[in-house]
Amino acid sequence: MAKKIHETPMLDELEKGPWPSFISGIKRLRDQHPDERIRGVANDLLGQLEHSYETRKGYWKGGTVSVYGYGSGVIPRFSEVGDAFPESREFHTLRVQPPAGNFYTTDMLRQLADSWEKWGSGLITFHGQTGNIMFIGASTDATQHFFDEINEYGWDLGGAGPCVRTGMSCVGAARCEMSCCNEQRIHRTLLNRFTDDVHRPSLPYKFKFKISGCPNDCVNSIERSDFAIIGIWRDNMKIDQDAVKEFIEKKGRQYVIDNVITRCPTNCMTLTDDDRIIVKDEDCVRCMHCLNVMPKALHPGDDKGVSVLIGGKRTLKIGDLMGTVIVPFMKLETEEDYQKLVELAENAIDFWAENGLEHERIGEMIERIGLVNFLEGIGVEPDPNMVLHPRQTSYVRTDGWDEEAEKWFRRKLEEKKQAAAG
Amino acid sequence: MAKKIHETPMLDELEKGPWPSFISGIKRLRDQHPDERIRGVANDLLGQLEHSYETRKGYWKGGTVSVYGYGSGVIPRFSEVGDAFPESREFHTLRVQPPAGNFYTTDMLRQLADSWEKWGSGLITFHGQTGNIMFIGASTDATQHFFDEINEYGWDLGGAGPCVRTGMSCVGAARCEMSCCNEQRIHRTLLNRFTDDVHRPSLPYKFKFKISGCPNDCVNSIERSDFAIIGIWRDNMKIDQDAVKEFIEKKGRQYVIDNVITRCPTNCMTLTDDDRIIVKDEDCVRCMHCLNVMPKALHPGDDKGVSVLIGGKRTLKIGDLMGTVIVPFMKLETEEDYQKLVELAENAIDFWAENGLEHERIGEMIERIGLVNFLEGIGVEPDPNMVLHPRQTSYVRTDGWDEEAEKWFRRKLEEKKQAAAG
Amino acid sequence: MTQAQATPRMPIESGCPDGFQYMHPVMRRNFGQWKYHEHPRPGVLRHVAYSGEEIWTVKAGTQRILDVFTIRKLCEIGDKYADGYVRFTIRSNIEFMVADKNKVEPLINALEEAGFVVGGTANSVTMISHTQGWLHCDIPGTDASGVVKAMMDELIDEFRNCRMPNRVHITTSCCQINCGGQGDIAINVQHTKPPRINHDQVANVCERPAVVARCPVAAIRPALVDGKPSLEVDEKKCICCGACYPPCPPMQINDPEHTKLAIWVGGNHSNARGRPTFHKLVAAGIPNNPPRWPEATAIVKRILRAYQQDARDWERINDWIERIGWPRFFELTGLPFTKYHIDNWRGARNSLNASTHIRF
Amino acid sequence: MTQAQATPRMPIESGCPDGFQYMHPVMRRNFGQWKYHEHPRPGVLRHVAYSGEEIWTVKAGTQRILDVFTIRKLCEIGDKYADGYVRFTIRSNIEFMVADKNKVEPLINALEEAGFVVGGTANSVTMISHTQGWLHCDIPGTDASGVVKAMMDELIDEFRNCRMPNRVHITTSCCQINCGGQGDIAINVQHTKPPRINHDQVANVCERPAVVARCPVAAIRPALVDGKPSLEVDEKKCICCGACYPPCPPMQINDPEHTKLAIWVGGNHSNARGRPTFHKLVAAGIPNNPPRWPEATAIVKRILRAYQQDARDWERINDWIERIGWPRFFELTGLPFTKYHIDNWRGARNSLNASTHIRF
Ligand code: SRM
Ligand code: SRM
Ligand code: SRM
Ligand code: SRM
Ligand code: SF4
Ligand code: SF4
Ligand code: SF4
Ligand code: SF4
Ligand code: SF4
Ligand code: SF4
Ligand code: SF4
Ligand code: SF4
Repeated sequence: MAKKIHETPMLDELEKGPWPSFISGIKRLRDQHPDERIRGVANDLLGQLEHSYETRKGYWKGGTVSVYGYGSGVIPRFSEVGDAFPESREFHTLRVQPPAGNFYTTDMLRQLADSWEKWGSGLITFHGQTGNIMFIGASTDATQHFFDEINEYGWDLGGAGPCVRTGMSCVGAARCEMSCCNEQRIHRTLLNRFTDDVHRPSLPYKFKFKISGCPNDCVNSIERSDFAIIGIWRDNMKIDQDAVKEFIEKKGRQYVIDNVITRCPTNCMTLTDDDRIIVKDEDCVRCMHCLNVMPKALHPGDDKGVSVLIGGKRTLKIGDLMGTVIVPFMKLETEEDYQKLVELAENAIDFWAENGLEHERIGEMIERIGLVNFLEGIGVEPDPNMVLHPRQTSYVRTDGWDEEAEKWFRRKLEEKKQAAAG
Repeated sequence: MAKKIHETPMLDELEKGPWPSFISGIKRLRDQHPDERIRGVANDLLGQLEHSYETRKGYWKGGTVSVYGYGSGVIPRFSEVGDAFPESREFHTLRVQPPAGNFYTTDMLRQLADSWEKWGSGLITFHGQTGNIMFIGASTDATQHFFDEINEYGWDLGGAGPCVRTGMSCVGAARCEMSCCNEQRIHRTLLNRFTDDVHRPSLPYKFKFKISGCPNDCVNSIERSDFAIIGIWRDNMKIDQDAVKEFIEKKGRQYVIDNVITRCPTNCMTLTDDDRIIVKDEDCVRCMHCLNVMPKALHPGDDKGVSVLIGGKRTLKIGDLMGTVIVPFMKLETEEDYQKLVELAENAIDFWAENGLEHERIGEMIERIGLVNFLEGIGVEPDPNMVLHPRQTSYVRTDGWDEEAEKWFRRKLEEKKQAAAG
Repeated sequence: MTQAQATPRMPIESGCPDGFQYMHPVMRRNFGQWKYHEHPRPGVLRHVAYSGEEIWTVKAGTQRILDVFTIRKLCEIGDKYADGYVRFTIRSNIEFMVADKNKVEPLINALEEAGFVVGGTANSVTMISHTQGWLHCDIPGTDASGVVKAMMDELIDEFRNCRMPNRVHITTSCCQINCGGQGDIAINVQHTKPPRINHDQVANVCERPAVVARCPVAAIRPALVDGKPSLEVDEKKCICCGACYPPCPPMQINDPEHTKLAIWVGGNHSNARGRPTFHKLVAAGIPNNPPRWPEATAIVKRILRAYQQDARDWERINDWIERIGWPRFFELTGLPFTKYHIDNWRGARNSLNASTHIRF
Repeated sequence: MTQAQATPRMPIESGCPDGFQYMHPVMRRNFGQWKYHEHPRPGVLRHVAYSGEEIWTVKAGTQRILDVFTIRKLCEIGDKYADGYVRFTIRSNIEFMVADKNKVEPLINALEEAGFVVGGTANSVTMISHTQGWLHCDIPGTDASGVVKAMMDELIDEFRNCRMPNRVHITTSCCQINCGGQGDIAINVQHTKPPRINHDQVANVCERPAVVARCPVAAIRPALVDGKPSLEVDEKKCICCGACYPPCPPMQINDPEHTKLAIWVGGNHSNARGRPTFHKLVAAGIPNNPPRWPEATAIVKRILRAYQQDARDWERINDWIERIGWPRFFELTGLPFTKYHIDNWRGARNSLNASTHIRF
């Protein structure tokens, strides 16, 4: 390499120790990559990073970069110390939507690496915290080229800015016995319905979908997404009593009592004297704990579907919010079922687009206007599963009580009729 | 009786049924009392009440009545329909402080009844919700006379208005094995320190003391008082294993498991195979449940004292508040111990008197200024027992962290030294 | 002392009297030295001291607002059948304390014969604590004493017996200020329409800045009405709390039709098992229907029946509901769940279900 | 396509790709038909379908920011020892899926030989999820990747083994916005001084109304400084959250000295046992000390040690602390409790102890 290699005494410290080192990876690009461009970018990137380590400050600033036709999907970065580190002066990230479930063949990984090597820095993250493949480090020019290339073989950008963001779904039904839904179909049905809203930011703020196959919520959807879809079942859990016995033989009764029976949050499990487990299913809240401990013996029921929670997000600007149950249960079997889910998402986004303030997430809006107003806005009836408990304060005007009560009784009657019919 | 007896068809309905009827009581006064004044008052009172029942509205209004030297203790009531019911036109209530613990001899009850018969309506309530003896129904003139009379033989008024109110304490040590403190001494020490503040309203708003001998809190002190003192112990609970065995013999093992062991909120109890109960006392939160179920076998420890919670109240104007732990534990044995408690109350009331808004209870002030500012205002150090959990939001400025940490370590060291010394 | 004096008499500021002087000698002797208690039958407690001495308590329900005849009757019974020592509980029940076991039975009989009701201990429905109502207060929407008398008539068997899973503490209050406090079950006034303003009176009776400051939702504005200073209420904001009425009676919140009753459940202020809890709204729009308020009593009985049938021993109402969940509470009691049950006051978010803990 | 075109190419808005095309055929065949899984050793899962087929997953930790060499290395191993199907977890661990049990051992060996770390399953400390830091973001106070690399060096044995009471999910974020989210343990930037304003730049770079609106405590006011429109900060109000910096970089919140790290514990987003919980502040004022941040790692290890020694099986960190109580958490970890631990943000009251549930 012709150019001077920046000294990186501090970063070198991060090559020590047994965990794989990202610094060593960048150095490999600097030292071993055949393409001089990449070697140069890696060198200056390390130089700037070392400078950050020494001064304890960051040196990137934003800007405007996008690909033709889209308003989002690229995070532009221009160096504030570009004169000292010119080759990584432009260092944008392309956010690319991964396949639902994050599956890859090695062939496809190689193909992506090849394209990125051609245009970018050679650094990729699988995945960012929102779930995008992050191709980190492209110049403004290269951005379009790289996108065009991978877009041709099936890849599209994710969101950035006030728009629908890239979704995330757990491995779920592809491998996991806990799964109560087709996470990938949900993921793709929703995201691809809102493609336009992913690419052209025009909402009050960001909006994230996340899908978990069961209440273990392996994608943190309740806390980290505006619209969480979580698989769940409605009938009794399935108990394989032979597997229960087997488990007890292996682990002992005390173990089952201490780790399963007494750990149920609603105390709805009994261990009989002849080593059977009895569950009072109407008290079970589907917390998953017992299934997690005894995955061979206990399984979700057959009447599967999803719960929907709306409004989760991290901390700005009113403090963290978790999603709230908006639909305690819905089936997702037929095309119409999926259509209903899509409509719910449309209604939520539309109502928020109209009523949200600038830079206000949907959860913050709900907090501001109250859950009931939101429910009325999207046409969903109140349900006791939406609350931990009814109101504690008498500060409410109840003049429509009788009509609302009437509605409830009518709905319950309707449900009974439907149950009898179905 | 010369005058016309008001018809009371609606009230008459409340003479039906087996529960003792207050209407029958008032009618007895109207029909059987030797004093014509009382008969007349009772008649018009019933007349006005019947009018309320018919029109579903109240007809009393307030005013200003007090006894000489005091600004509070009388709830004045003037009738808005006094022309129709002239003899109960003035119908004030005197709030009289009961003895700590609400004890009476029949002799004293009779004496009070005699005095009240002389001056008032003949209706008394033991007690109002705050704990006062309520002598209901005196004319403005009679108020002073009645007070003078009972004041001579040991009775004093309670509070009304923005002042320290009458206190309340449970039966406690006088009869109850759960008691961890001398409720009556605490009650009288505090209340009689603030006599001036009881009689002369000059605080931002009302201020109530309540004292319970143990966490069962039989006087609802956490929710209904500004300053709750609750007995508690710090060492291990006392277990009489013979009584445990006896209990199990009588009730069965399953009963103990289902009603004691599994109902402990921190799961800190074990029932051994040989029918002993083992408690992991460092996990026990002194909830009282197991002691309540097995009062013969389980008892509070020996190292007794009290917890103090500040800020409870009912609903106006920000919604209900419960008291917050301000002192997790303090001994109350020596005169100095009691003095410390009095000082704490003085500091709290002084700080609130200076910083509370008009009509703002101390709990509302704490809510407004934040617990930490209140603690600093009254000179109490923070303790993890004051919170359910540390903060969840990063919206805080922590620039004094090191000094605060230092303070904590110094305090802990001090405590250790004291423990070693003591 | 019966004549008004020239120089008025100065009060003796004796404050809170010492209870020891009125305490049964056995209790005085064993103060702080009690070992355990038993509950031989409803209405009776037996406390045993470490010294071996014991005190028997017999508890009886009364009408709270006692006329002097009733007081004398109670004293008479106390003298004749007990040792002449009594106390009143926080729920206005009277307790007779006797040292001699043999006095218990006659005492009970005498009380019952005189029309008092023995019971209210342990896992019974004890006396409903309540407030002043139309008999004395200046702001009541109903008559707590009347509601309670009518209700106790129907709950008397649950006072006399201990057939509930745990203690049941009911309260009744006659306005939304709720002096009766929270309870396992609380029957409270709930206004449903904003105050109508009697503009003629405002200028005279009302401290206008004070009442404006009192409103929790800032719905009151000063206004000129017919050229006179008065107030106006933003009816869209007003939550009908009634807080404006005490400082400003012309803001008439009470209404023969629109002042309703509401029922709340799950307030529990002991620290037993869980931490103290607030009560929660379950039913509103209940007619304020004197003289016997049958609709309110019916709902209370429905809740008690469900609790009695479904709860486990030692579960208070809040414990029970926490275990079975609110959906099942509404199912078991047949009460409707409406939008009014969903909180929208400050901090409402803490009451929302941010989990998939769902009941089917 | 390598040349810029005259009329620009329109994107194909294909959105989220179908994962089935990249899925191992055994998984495709048994989609939604899985019966149970086992955990034969750290880093390995065996999932068995109702059909009887099974799939083995081998999980390895990497450096998250992968260079193409590393990617090719992983692909090579995948081709040689596995079936060529991989996926990445939400924590950027790579998973190899193989149908044949016999491939598992050689695969593990190959991964370890190439410097990857097999583990991270079940009750281990899995990879720390983290954010961009000084490498890419425009607002970072530290370098998440660096903190994590240094920390994982010391936690590697807990990644390789399953010796914790339950899963441990750690996150690290480089500013208070906290893109890394909550965690059992979260290491986050915590600023301690209000932003210094570079007044010269404000007029050019900053949308002033937007930044004024962004401040959660309304501490920012428009102001004229040296005659030019700028901003000023009420330092008594400012809570140093840094929210003003992204929309207005002249409001310099980052500071080599006063930008500190803080540690939070008890965030748990699963619904297992209890409902999802937020994490809570336990330590702050930790020096932001590159290149290896030893102070932060030391505290994390101290917390992990206490958890490991004291918690019961299946207790996540939040479950454990809930059982033992916060006083004991501070005792066991030796961390100080200060006034900063007491919440003062909206709804703070919900975090106060309104009970006598007290730990001694
Ligand atoms: C790249 C990523 C961190 C990472 O290294 O993984 C990231 C990076 C940024 N986040 Fe984030 N966030 C990332 C996931 C998250 C998450 C996690 C999630 O999505 O599950 C959250 C919390 C969940 C949520 O949505 O609240 C998150 C909450 C934020 C917020 C706070 C939003 C709020 O309402 O509280 C901001 C600030 C904002 O939007 O104003 C933010 C802003 C940013 C910006 C755009 C900072 C800025 O304003 O310039 C960062 C760009 C960094 C860069 O240079 O690439 N980022 N951010 C993650 C996205 C990668 C991806 O697309 O896959
Ligand atoms: C692979 C992954 C999903 C994915 O689509 O990528 C996954 C996969 C599984 N999770 Fe998970 N979880 C994964 C992230 C999570 C997360 C999110 C996170 O890590 O940020 C959570 C919730 C986060 C939280 O709790 O705060 C999560 C909470 C659980 C739980 C609930 C644990 C608990 O008791 O609280 C279980 C149940 C269990 O442990 O048996 C679980 C169980 C499982 C099982 C056993 C499900 C199964 O039968 O296959 C999988 C075992 C994986 C393993 O490595 O042990 N998974 N799991 C994620 C692996 C991340 C990693 O590399 O370590
Ligand atoms: C007499 C009285 C105290 C007083 O100074 O007046 C009292 C006395 C006793 N209470 Fe109480 N409690 C009394 C009001 C209360 C209250 C307040 C109230 O009623 O409004 C509470 C808290 C209110 C709440 O929970 O919301 C109260 C919560 C308890 C508890 C906790 C119950 C629980 O499981 O939640 C116990 C423990 C128990 O039941 O064994 C208890 C236990 C007891 C014991 C067994 C204590 C003892 O060993 O002597 C006493 C039995 C009385 C009985 O009649 O069964 N007492 N007790 C009060 C009787 C009121 C009445 O007439 O019915
Ligand atoms: C008499 C009594 C009800 C009863 O029948 O037992 C009562 C009656 C009144 N209360 Fe009360 N309160 C009574 C105990 C309570 C309690 C219970 C307690 O003290 O444990 C509370 C709830 C606890 C608390 O302090 O918050 C209570 C909370 C209120 C409030 C609301 C205060 C708040 O901050 O939320 C008011 C309104 C006010 O003060 O502005 C109030 C106001 C009133 C007034 C003075 C109404 C008024 O402004 O004119 C009532 C006078 C009625 C009358 O004509 O006698 N009363 N009040 C109780 C006092 C008797 C006694 O002295 O023993
Ligand atoms: S969320 Fe449930 S279904 Fe999805 S991977 Fe986790 S455990 Fe399996
Ligand atoms: S899933 Fe949870 S709530 Fe249901 S039985 Fe199992 S442990 Fe209990
Ligand atoms: S509060 Fe405790 S000490 Fe007082 S009476 Fe109730 S149970 Fe006894
Ligand atoms: S007092 Fe409560 S916390 Fe303590 S052991 Fe008994 S039941 Fe458990
Ligand atoms: S509840 Fe209301 S109406 Fe009843 S006594 Fe209290 S303040 Fe008066
Ligand atoms: S009723 Fe309450 S909300 Fe309505 S105006 Fe009066 S104080 Fe305000
Ligand atoms: S946590 Fe802050 S600094 Fe780090 S990537 Fe997210 S926005 Fe940027
Ligand atoms: S750091 Fe936060 S609180 Fe301080 S001025 Fe900026 S936005 Fe406001």
